[in-house]
Amino acid sequence: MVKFLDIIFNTGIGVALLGFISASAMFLIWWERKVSAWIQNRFGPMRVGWHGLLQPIADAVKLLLKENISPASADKLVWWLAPFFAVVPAVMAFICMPFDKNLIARDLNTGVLFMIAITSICVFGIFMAGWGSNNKYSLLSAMRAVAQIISYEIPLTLSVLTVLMFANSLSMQDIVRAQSKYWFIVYPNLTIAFIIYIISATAEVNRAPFDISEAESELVAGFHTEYSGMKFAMFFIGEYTNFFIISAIAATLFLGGWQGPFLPPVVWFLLKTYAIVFLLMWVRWTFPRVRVDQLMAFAWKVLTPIAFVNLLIAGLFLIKTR
Amino acid sequence: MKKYFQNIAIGALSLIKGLVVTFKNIFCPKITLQYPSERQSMAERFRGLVDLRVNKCIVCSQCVRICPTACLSLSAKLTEEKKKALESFKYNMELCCFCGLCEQVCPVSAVYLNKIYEVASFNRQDLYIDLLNPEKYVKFVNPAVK
Amino acid sequence: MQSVNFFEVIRAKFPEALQEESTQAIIIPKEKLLTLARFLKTHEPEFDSLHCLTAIDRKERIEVVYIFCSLKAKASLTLKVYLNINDLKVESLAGIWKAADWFEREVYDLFGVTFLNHPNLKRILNPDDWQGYPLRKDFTHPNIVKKP
Amino acid sequence: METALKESKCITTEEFLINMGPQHPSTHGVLYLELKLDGEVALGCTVHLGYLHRGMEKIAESRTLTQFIPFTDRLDYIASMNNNLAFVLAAEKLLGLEVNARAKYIRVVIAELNRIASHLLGIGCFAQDLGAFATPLFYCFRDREKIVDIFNELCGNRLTYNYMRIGGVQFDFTKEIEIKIKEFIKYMSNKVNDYEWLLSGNVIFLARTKNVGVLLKEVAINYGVTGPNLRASGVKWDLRKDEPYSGYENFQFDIPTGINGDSWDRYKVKLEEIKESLKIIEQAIGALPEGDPTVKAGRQHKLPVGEAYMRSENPRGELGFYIAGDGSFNPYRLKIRPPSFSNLSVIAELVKGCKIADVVCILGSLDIVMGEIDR
Repeated sequence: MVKFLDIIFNTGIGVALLGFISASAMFLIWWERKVSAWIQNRFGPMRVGWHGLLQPIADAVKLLLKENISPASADKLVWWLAPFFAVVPAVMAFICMPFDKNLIARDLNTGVLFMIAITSICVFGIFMAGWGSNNKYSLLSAMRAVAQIISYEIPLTLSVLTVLMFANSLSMQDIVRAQSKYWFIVYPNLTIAFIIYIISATAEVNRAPFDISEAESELVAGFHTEYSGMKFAMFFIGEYTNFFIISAIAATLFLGGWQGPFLPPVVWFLLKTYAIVFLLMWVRWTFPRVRVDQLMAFAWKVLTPIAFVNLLIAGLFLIKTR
Repeated sequence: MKKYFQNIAIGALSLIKGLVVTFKNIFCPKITLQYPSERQSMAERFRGLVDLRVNKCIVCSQCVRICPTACLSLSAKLTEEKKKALESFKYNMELCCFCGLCEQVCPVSAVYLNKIYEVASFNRQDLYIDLLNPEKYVKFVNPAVK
Repeated sequence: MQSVNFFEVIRAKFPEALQEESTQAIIIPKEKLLTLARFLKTHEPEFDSLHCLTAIDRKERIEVVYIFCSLKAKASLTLKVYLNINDLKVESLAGIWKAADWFEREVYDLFGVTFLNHPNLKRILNPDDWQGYPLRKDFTHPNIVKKP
Repeated sequence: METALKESKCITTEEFLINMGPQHPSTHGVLYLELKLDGEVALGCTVHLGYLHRGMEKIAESRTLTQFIPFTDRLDYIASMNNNLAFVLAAEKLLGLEVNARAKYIRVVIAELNRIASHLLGIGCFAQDLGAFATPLFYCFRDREKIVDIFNELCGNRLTYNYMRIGGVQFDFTKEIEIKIKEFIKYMSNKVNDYEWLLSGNVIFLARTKNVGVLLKEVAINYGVTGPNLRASGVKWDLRKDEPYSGYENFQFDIPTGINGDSWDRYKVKLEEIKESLKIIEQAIGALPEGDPTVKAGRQHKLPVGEAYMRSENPRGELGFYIAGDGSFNPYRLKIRPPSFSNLSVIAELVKGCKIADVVCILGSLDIVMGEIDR
């Protein structure tokens, strides 16, 4: 009997989480179009609903009604599976996201490790899409995406490692509680870790200056050229959910998660996440794209050494103070 | 070693300068128009569609001769007092390049270009216009235009 | 850009060069073109850029017009080669000025003048399977609409 | 180590062809580049033209000179005023016509305004090709909109103006237009350092464009490259200074040149030229002489027997018109020498050994327009 109740309770959490994820993805899509419009002196979507608030829903309905074309000589199974591999890991990463003191799906004691492991699975989705759609441009963009995401895993994990050394626990709630005195970003070498995290996180999610995989001007539309209708929407939602996750992790790890003076904790968490989301959007609409080899050189020759040195200094600093 | 960090510093500074420009532009006034409701007012010399003040025309067919893409064609008939009058004046809007030469060359300024610029239509017949009938451009004039 | 009266210098080297009175263009027979071109490229105000290359169909002959330009001496020179209508062959200058490569392909495409040992003489503006040479005066095509 | 080498012998990688086909977001019009790729590196490219070939030169042979002016708008449709100017100057040279001072000054002001509009679009599209998605492009279009509004006020159309006439211009400057131009000069001079901040110094922009597509001085001259691309390779050659036409000799401005002719220099020369053009407009608008520049459109000119070649400094290079007359109203032969035609012929040489991203960068920096290449 108890097990039955458990199942209902968990599916309830799951449905609530899915609701939140799709709502936040919709909101992020709308907000990205608004921010890019403000930056470029234009209004952005204004027609559907007040200031275009219903625009994402209109887009979703449009994509639903679109015909699902699959390229003739595509590798059917791989091509069909790719969108799921892009969305499912992104959604699963919400399991140990600390929205509030007790508002968390499952507070795993290896929370951070789980998150990083899950988010790196969506590389498979991209590569399957690239290989499955059997067209040269997608193959090229898939190869680029794989190389990029793998080489940016290392600086990402190193910067997260430095944070763990300070919080000496993997669970997300403990990290947030460890920042009760002051946020982690205040420590000098954690600010460097924050910068490295932000840069490699944008590269992880193929955004902003590192969006070489779906580079409009070179590879037309990259790996999701052959996708239309709901499959394309899946990639879209996957991309924005990933975007939300990396800013949420950054908020919890560096800006003290749901801690804040008088506002309710959930609001604080969302405020900090959306501040980082705004920063990444602002960066996206300002900088040109980095070339493939510069991107790799930047990861291996600049980010990784600095991340290692930062780790070393953090270790020495902790030995001295603790 | 020093050069290595110097490069990173210069690079970071230049990135921030770019961000400052975009941030400044967030608060600049928006310049786009919400098209169907707000419209751009065309200049007084704007060259829209060819139009004809029928009574002024003295059928000298200078405009037909000057037109670079030969989209005007007219035929005349003799009235009782041996005066030439227009029988038909065809205007093929599909070929017209809106250069305005017919307006400049007309001695009595009978042919002129009006201010209509929304000229899309679903079938080709709409583009072959007979300039003599008065309500030729009614379907192109958008009621929302003030 | 005064077209420097370069004619005497050329006449000294190439006696059979003539001068067209209306446009000061220098006319050179077909055989001497390559040697004159090298002479122009290397001689004192080197004409280091071939600015324009075109052709005119005078019904019984086709005139190929070369306009050279020397950036240092700010001088320009027009050269003409008369080609009889039934043997339209002339040396290609693509070896000396790379600009000539595409110009000559265009003249071949629109006039039918074949340039000998040109790197790849193919049609440049019209599709490869196009019949006839459009800019010839006697060119007719079913859907050419005569202007009334 | 040898064993690895031996095995690698039998794993042969062969190149594959990719069509940066006529339908591609960054080919600035209908250009078909067939790229031979080895992985990410381009080995060579063949250029296919002719998708926009409308047979302008054949059309010219059955039109009078005034009737052909609207067609010159459609050559380099981003700088139509400069095309009109080049054609009109060539016709006047053949007819031996003189133009009064006011018309010359008006032509200079309008040509320079159109140069700014064209360079703005060139820079905006170049930044767009490099991935700075739409932000610099929208800033450029916002500034270009001001110029297009002035032209709309002046001659009635926003893109294909048909404004210049043989022997003068169609309309005179009204008071409001002069005020608008003066306002524009003030507005534009502080907008230019926005672009300096946003693009020129940006480290990603530098990394993407420095020594990419280096065009040496000799190669540029040999291929007949003209305009900002030639000046970016260090050749100080500008028709407005070296072969002044239409009154350019009585204005003070200098010619920006680059150093090593890479994509960044081509971008920088265009940006500097916008500042120079602002200087010219300021001097020209200040000293606008009196007189009546307008010309009645109806006058048809009979072409004398003979030929004339005239070229003018277009934003993209030297646009030349070779007109041969035979005594009738229609030109016997009209050759258009477009600048982008030779500028594009360099691409096969610049593309060897660079990545796909660089191919797009080089094509964007050369700033070609297919309308005038295919005529």
